[in-house]
This record gives sequence, structure tokens and C-alpha cells, in this order.
Amino acid sequence: MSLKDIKSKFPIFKSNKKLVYLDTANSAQKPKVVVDVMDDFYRNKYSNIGRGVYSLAGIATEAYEQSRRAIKEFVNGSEGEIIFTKNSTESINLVATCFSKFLKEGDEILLSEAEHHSNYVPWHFLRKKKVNIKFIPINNDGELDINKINSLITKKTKIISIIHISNVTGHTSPIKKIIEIAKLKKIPVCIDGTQGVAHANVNLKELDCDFYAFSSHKIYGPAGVGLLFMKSKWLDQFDPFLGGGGMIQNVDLKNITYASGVSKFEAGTMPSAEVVALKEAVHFIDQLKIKNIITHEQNLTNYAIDKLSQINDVEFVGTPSSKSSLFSFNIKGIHSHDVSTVFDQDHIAVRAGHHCCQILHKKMNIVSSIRVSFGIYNNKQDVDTLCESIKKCKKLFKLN
Amino acid sequence: MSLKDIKSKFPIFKSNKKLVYLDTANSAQKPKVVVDVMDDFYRNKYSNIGRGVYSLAGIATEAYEQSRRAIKEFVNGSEGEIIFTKNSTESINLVATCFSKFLKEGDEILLSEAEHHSNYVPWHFLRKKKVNIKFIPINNDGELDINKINSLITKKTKIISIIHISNVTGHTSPIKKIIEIAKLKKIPVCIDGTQGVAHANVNLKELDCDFYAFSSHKIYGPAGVGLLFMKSKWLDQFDPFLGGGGMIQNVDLKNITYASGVSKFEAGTMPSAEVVALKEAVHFIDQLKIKNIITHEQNLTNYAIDKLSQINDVEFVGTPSSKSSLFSFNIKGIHSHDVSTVFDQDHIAVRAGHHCCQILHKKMNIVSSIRVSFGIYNNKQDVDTLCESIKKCKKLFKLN
Amino acid sequence: MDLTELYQDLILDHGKKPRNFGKCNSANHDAKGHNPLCGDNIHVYLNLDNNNKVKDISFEGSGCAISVASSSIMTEIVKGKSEKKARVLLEAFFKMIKEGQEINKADLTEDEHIKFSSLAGVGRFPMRVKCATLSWHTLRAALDNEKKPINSEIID
Amino acid sequence: MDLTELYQDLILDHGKKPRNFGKCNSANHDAKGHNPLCGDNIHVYLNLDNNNKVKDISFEGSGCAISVASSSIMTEIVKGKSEKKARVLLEAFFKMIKEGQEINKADLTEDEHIKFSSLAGVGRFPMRVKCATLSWHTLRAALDNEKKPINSEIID
Ligand SMILES: Cc1ncc(COP(=O)(O)O)c(C=O)c1O
Ligand SMILES: Cc1ncc(COP(=O)(O)O)c(C=O)c1O
Repeated sequence: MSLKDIKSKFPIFKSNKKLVYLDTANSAQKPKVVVDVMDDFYRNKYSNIGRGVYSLAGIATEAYEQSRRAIKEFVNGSEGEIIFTKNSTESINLVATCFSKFLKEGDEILLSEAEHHSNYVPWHFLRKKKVNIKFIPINNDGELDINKINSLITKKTKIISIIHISNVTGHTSPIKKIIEIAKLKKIPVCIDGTQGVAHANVNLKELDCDFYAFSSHKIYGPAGVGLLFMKSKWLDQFDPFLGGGGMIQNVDLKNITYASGVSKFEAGTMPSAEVVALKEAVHFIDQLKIKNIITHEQNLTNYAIDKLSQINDVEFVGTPSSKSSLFSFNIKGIHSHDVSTVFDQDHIAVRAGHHCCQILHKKMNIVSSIRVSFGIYNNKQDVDTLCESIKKCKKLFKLN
Repeated sequence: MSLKDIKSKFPIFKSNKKLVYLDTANSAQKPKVVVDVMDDFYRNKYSNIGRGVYSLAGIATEAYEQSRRAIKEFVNGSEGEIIFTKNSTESINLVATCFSKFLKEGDEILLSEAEHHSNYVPWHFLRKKKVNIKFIPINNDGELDINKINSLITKKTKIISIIHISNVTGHTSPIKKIIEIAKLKKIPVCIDGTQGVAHANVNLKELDCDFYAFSSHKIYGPAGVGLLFMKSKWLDQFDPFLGGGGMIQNVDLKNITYASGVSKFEAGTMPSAEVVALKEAVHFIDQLKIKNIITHEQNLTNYAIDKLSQINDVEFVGTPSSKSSLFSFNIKGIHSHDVSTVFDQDHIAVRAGHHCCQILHKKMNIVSSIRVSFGIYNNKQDVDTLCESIKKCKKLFKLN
Repeated sequence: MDLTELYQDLILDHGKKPRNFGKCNSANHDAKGHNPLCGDNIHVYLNLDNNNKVKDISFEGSGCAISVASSSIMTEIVKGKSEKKARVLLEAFFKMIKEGQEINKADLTEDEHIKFSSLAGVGRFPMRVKCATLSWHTLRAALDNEKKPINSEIID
Repeated sequence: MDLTELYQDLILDHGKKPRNFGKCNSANHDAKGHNPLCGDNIHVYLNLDNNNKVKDISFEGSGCAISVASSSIMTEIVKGKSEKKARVLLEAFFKMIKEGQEINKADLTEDEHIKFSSLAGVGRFPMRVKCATLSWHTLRAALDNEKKPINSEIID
């Protein structure tokens, strides 16, 4: 399989021949193999997992656990430390809520100004306990000011939670350095890897963070499945997050004991078909090789930034030196939603708005922006179409 | 469409011709229309909802909200009071967690001994706040002792949370009476309706409870989607549950304000395809008419109980007078898992274990049981096959 | 769908140079509106005099061309009308956008009619309907003395 | 798959009348095992004497025929063996169940061999493997002085 004819592996581009999909950071389109496996499961093999002794349930459970192993290998995690949630948002909420028992008044949590709302709101909830949240500032380029970190960490800093790759600027946070600094001070680190996996090389054993959260639907897998890597010491120390079936050991009228390991954090029925199909997404990426994907997407990003820079009135939201698979911009004087409507006429799908990053937008003195995010199926022609549409937009709004 | 040839509408019975699926209470099989719509969405229309201005996103969002309306009409709920979660378990956790702010030391929560772990563990978590949990007892028949309710309710009772239909005995709790009693004392009531919807007539306007939780995957819809009906006064009074994208109004470094209505409780990316396909499941049930389904399933239950009663050594787990679509039993002297393995050889899928109801099982002095649960696709022949297999089992284990 | 029908000169003009922008003096009614999808916020202020006439009206907020133009045009048309007439107009606006129904000409002057109708094209862009209707919903909230901010996600 | 191969008379007999059941006297090692799928619990007790010989061994708990028979047979076979031998046997048991590998005959008496091998059929019923292996995992935990209960969901 090669990246050249990759579009043909995605049914969406057959039924929507003109579609220029530049919204992968929002949710990725699905390869045929992923949909096929899910469809086959729902039609011919459907069963809930873990709760039945009969064959269908046994086969489903085995396939489900295979998917967990595939994910584990993909991010080079460790056995028994991958938890299934509903999305990255739930993963981070789980960490924040469970971690709160170690926090007392005056303690500090360190985030960055580049965080997605899902890596801020769950920590904001803890302000009820009178803990303080500090933010590593970003500069005008959208880059994390790594030099500020040391002065922001105090004796009261109890946890650091940082975005891996910004979903607005595409900036890659220096997470390795942050984790090293934190380790010296024995502060646990949580990484919001939602835009990292499938666009960067993620090696959890090497990173050695405490938590790493991401979503299936952003890595070409089905929706409804989130992932959380959690170091096993936390599996033991945390109280459970959601309570229900599958996470208990013994229940009586007075007391309840919980299952050990990841089971403690997986309450209720999980989407078996979706998890099973996620394995195909991982396999698909593996076949293409992540290093080829990174090169492909960074080339596209560079090409696009280069071309857009040549158009008057295009203003980028940050210009970080580390490029990933996405960037954001505005056309001066035209609101992002109006731009997006014009793009839509040319079958270009981009996201317009604050991309769940109001703080970053406020810091950049804007309300909203257009985000262009690439996936494995994009090519230079997509960028060319985009540029034509920008010009059309300017003409319509009488800019030149 | 009629219930006679309904099996043909479920692909699973084409690919597994001999399958006798008696585990609908665990998770229901999916009609072809449901899988078709989901498959089509993933292949040809895939988009995340609510966050894009482009056509695919607009169409997805519209279909998503149509599904919400379909659910609302199906259970006769009110506009703007249906929240999407990941499963019934999350729905109940949401209620318990958000309600906890109204609880103080010594306050009481009233459950029943028939609760599924998902309607006990989330409340158990609140014992940290030194609140007490009381249980409405069940009798040997598995019936809720309604006469005990009045003496169990005190001035300190702050909420009542009760299972609608037991997932072990099939007993229908007298929820209407309980809600009436509670209303007089101004105590809010939460109903775990996970086994109610699609097997009983659920009319939320008539019931007038405060919360009602259920799961898509148990009502012939896709997995990964839970439902929570919440009266709008609670929408306003509750703090949010999960924090992240989609549930905020304004975010800055010091403070966060939240979206109003159900949005406040829907953080992060939801499974759009699964929600969209859920509408087809509701439509499918509607076409068959719920009253026909009830009759069909109750007839099967009666037929089965009648036939099994004639087999020596079959011991039922409760014999409630109100029958629904399921019941549980043991064969004296044979462990439920051994029975289930024998059944599996005859392609009979049942659940063996404590069905996430350890309290009920302990009350009945057993550790585990076999549960037979019917869906719209079952028929008398399924019951006959079951009876033959029970006899085979007894022979193998040398009982007679 | 033709974009020039959506982005008419009149709309682009009001979008760029909104009329009655800012907080008007002597406002005795106001309401806030929010479109969570766009992140757009609007605040409508108005003065209802003793005869229930909209003596003054203005708005504050930011948004796309459609949203700003719709707010600006709304204030121009509603200013000086009776409360009752304002309510008739807002219903007519929703009917126009959502059902494509033309407004009764008798209700407006020719100039007002042109402005009002310039927004009719939005109806053919379903994802933009909320941008156009938010200000009108907020107007209603202001007339109703509704204290809770309007959320266009829920209403439309 | 033939059920009579799984439910042999020997297994049914041990399942109904488990040997070495209860808490044995003078236990100086013990461990708990739990199968969350079944809800089955097991507690293995043993006495390792000064020569590292399993002087006595017993178990408590409830479970299916496979699980009880496996525990019962395990105690019969391991009793009197050295700790080292017990560890060889438990590895051999896992190999037999999971990979279908026969045990080295030299390691056991003929009677022990028959008992040990009677559980080989479980390997062909994947959903029941954990029922058979739980007691052996728990035996290892007891030998290791592992305080955390064994969870068969995670191990197998
Ligand atoms: C950086 C980042 N973090 C977290 C999230 C939340 O992911 P999800 O919506 O799948 O929970 C997203 C995407 O929306 C994201 O881009
Ligand atoms: C009565 C009852 N409540 C709650 C649940 C939990 O449902 P889910 O696993 O879909 O969250 C179930 C099913 O497992 C149930 O039967």
C-alpha cells in the first residue's frame, strides 16, 4: 500500500468525488477496511464482550482484547495500561477527577495557553477545591515558552497536563523536555495526545509520561472510543471514575470492592464493534508506516503555508517552527464562517471557529479562525483548490 | 412489517442459522436497517457534528438532532431534555455525581435490592460524603416490597433511584406508585430504565420522574450511545459532569461559563453515525408497535416458564407476578457456567453469572444463575430448543 | 446555490458597517444571544416608551457578515415600530428564512422591504440560518424581558 | 467439540466432591484468586516445610465444575511435591491448556498423570480456559507470597 493511491481506500471520496476534506483534526475519514470490519461485526458477529460464556461473546471478547494489544503496540505502551473510554475528553476527565484526591487548597496545576478546552475544563472543575491553575504562556508564533516552565513550577505543583500537538497552530509542545523536568521534581505529567497519534511518532515507553489521552475517531477509527494510557501505579492508587457493571469485584449492601487493573475504569457496556474495528485503523496506519505519513503531511503543510503566504490578507494563527499536519488562518476582514461557506461551495471542508481553544484565540486577539488539517488522503491538488477558493472569497468580499 | 417473519430482518440470523439468541437483555441484535444506515453514514457521509459549517457537517448535525427528536417522541419526553451519553451506566453516574452537591452528611438515598450495579456503585461513591444508602427489600419472588417504602422514606431522604424492570427476574417495579409517593414528599426520582425501553410502554410525561436512563445497544440500536432524560430544572441546577469541547460558552484564564440546556452535559466528540442509526432502531420498533412487542415477549416468557417448570431440578430466581421479557434460573447442582457451555454447543446464547446484581443473588442465596431474555426476534421454537438442551445438560451431569 | 445571492452588496455593506452599533442610551430592555457553534455573541438593547413603541434600539457583539448584517438591518427596521409590530416582523422573518415565505408588503416601506428581503437567501444555506436568526431571537427575548441568554443551538 | 471430553467422569466427580477442601491446618502460604467474568473466588492455602516441600495444601471457594475440579486435582497432585516441582507442574499445566502440549510422563505417577490430563479438553473451550487455570495461577501467587488477589481477566 502506498500513499499515492490512498484516496481509493476511503469510500467517502468515491461517493463525494469533489470533496476536499481538510478537517481531519476534527475527525478523520474512515478507510474501507475499518468500515468493513465494523459492518461485518454488527451484521454477522454482534455480541457484547466479557459477559457471556457463549461462542459469539468469546470471539468478540478476544477480538476486543486484540484491539487493545494493537493500540498498545502502536504507541509502544505497556501491557495492562490501556483503558478504553468514550473519547479523549472522557480520558482527561478521568485523570483530573481521579487525581483530585491528591490535591488540597493552594496546590497548583500547570497547563499551557494552547490547551484544548478538554484539557482545561476538567482541571477548572478542581478550582472548587481551591487549587490554582497556572498556564505556560505561548508566544506570538504559538510556541510554548519552555524557558518559563522552571519558574512556573513550585513546590505546590502537583501535576502538569500539556497538549502534545496544538489543534490550532500545529505546534508540537516540547513534551519530552517537560517530562524530564517534571521527573526531576517528581511531578506526574498528563499528555493530551489527541492530535499527536497518527501524525507524530508516539513512543510511550520512551516518553515515560504518566497519562496519555487520545481518540479513535481522529486516527481513522470509529467514533465512540477513547483511549487512555495510565501507568500502572495510578491504576492502583486511583479510585474508580464511573461505577457500574464490569468494574467491581464484590458488592454487598454495605461495601463494594473493585476489580483490579484497567477493568476498574471500564464501567458499563463498551461499543464492541467499534473497538474491534479500531484495530484495522491501527493496522492501516502501520502498513503505511508512520514516518511516511509524517513526511507526507509535513510536506503538505509546508506547501500550503508557502502558497497561502503569497496571498494578500491571509493571516496565520501562529507560525510555529515545528510543523505538523495542520495550521489556521484568517482572511483579513472576512469572518471565518463566511469563508467556510464560500469554501463549502467548492466542496472544501474546513473548520471555522475557535476550535475549542478560546484562550489561544484570545491571546492572538482574534475570535475565530479557519483551520486546515491534513490526513493521509490529502494531496497538493487539495491545497491548490483551497487557494483558488480563497481568491474567490476575496473577490466576493471585494478584497484584493 | 409483522413479528412473524421478523427474524429475516436481522442479518445475524442469516449468517448464524442455528443461533438461538436469548441474551437481548445483555445487548440486542441489530436490524438490517440500523446497520445499513450506520454503514452508509461511515462510508458516504461521515462527519463529526456541530462543529463544521460545511455541508457534510450540516447534514450530519441535522440527522443527529432528528435522532434526538425520535427518541424524545418514542419515550414521550419533552423537547430539550434528552442528553446523549455513552451508555446507561454513564447516564446514572452523571445523575449521581451532579446530584451530590445537594447532599450532606446524614442524608439518605433510597435504592432497592434489585438494582443493577450501575444503579448502586455510582451512589455508593457518595458514601464518601457520609450519606446513607437504604434499600427497599425484595421478597423471595423477587418483587419490590412496596409497603416498606413509606417507612423507609424519612425527612433525610434526598433522592430515590429505582430499576424499572429487573434484569434478573423480569419484575417490573411499581415505579408509578413510587413516583407518586415521592412527589408528595418532594423527593426527586431517578429511574434506571435500561430494561424498560423497548420491552414496556415508557411514557415519560405520564411517569413524571426527574431522570430516566437507558442504552441504545439494548433497544436494537448501535453501541456507544446512552440516553438520559433529565427534567429541565435539573439541567439548570446541575453543574456540568464532563468538561471539554461543546459544553462551554466562554472560556478565559480565570473563569469558564457553560452552555445552557443539554449541551452542558455533552462534552467531546459523540459517535455521530451511531446516534444517527439509533433513529432507525426507534423507527423499527415503532413500526412493529410496542404493544405487539410486549404481548409477544410476555407470551414467550409465560410459555418458557411453563415449560421449564415441568423439568425437575429447574429452580427459578424469583417468580414475580409481573412478567416482562426475561427470567433467570439454575439447574440444581450444576453451575451456571457449565450449563452455558452445554447450551453453547446447541448454539444457544444465554448469560451466566450474577448479571451485575450480586445483592439480588445473595438475597436469593445463590452465586450465579442463567438468564434467558427475549427480543422481538425470538419464538417458541427457541424455547423448545432451550428445553431440549436443559435435558441434555442434566443427562451429561447425571441428574434425572 | 449562488453565493452572490447570499452575499448581496447590501449585506456586505451592513456586515462591514453595522448601523445602530453599541449600547443605546436609555435602554430599558435588553437581552443576550449566543451561538455556540460560531462562538458569536450578541447583546440587543432597546427602549420601549410609554406607548409601547421601540423608541431606540441597538446591538453589540461580533459575528460573521450574515449575523452582523441581520442585526444591523433588524435595528433599522424595528426602530420606531410598535412592540406589536416588532413581534409581527420577527415572526415574518423566521417564516421567510425557514419556510421561504415572503413578507406582506403592506407591513413595510419599500426601502425596509428591500433590506428585510435581502436576507431571504440565507434560507438556502441551512448551516447559516442561525447566524441570521440569532439577533431576531434576541430581540424577542429583550421584548419578553427574558434574563437567560438565548442559545440559538436550542432554539432553531 | 465433544462435551463428554470436557466433562469426563473424573472431572464431574472432583467437581461435586472436591478433595482437600477447606482451610488446611498450619498453612504458612496463601493467596486469593478471582475470576471477574464468573464471579468465582478461590483461596489456596499451603504449608511449605523447611525443605521447601508442600507438606499440605487445600482450597476454599466456589465455582463451576471445571474450576472446582481443577482446584481439587491440583491439590492432590501438588501435595508432597517440592516447591520447585510444583512450579514445573503449573507451567506444564498452562502449556497443556493453552498450547495443547502433553506433560512429560516422567514427572508424574500414572494416577497423577490421568488426573492432570483429564483437564486437557478445556483447551478446546476458550471461554473456559480461565476456569481451569485460576487455581494454578493462585497456587503460584501463594508460592510467591503475592498479597494482591490474582485476577484471571488480566493474567490469561
Ligand atoms: C487537542 C485536542 N484535545 C482533545 C480533543 C477532544 O477529543 P474528543 O472530542 O475526541 O474527546 C480534541 C479534539 O476535539 C483535540 O484536538
Ligand atoms: C437494569 C440495567 N441497568 C443498567 C445497565 C447498564 O447498561 P449499560 O451497560 O448499557 O451501561 C444494564 C445492562 O447492563 C441493566 O440491565
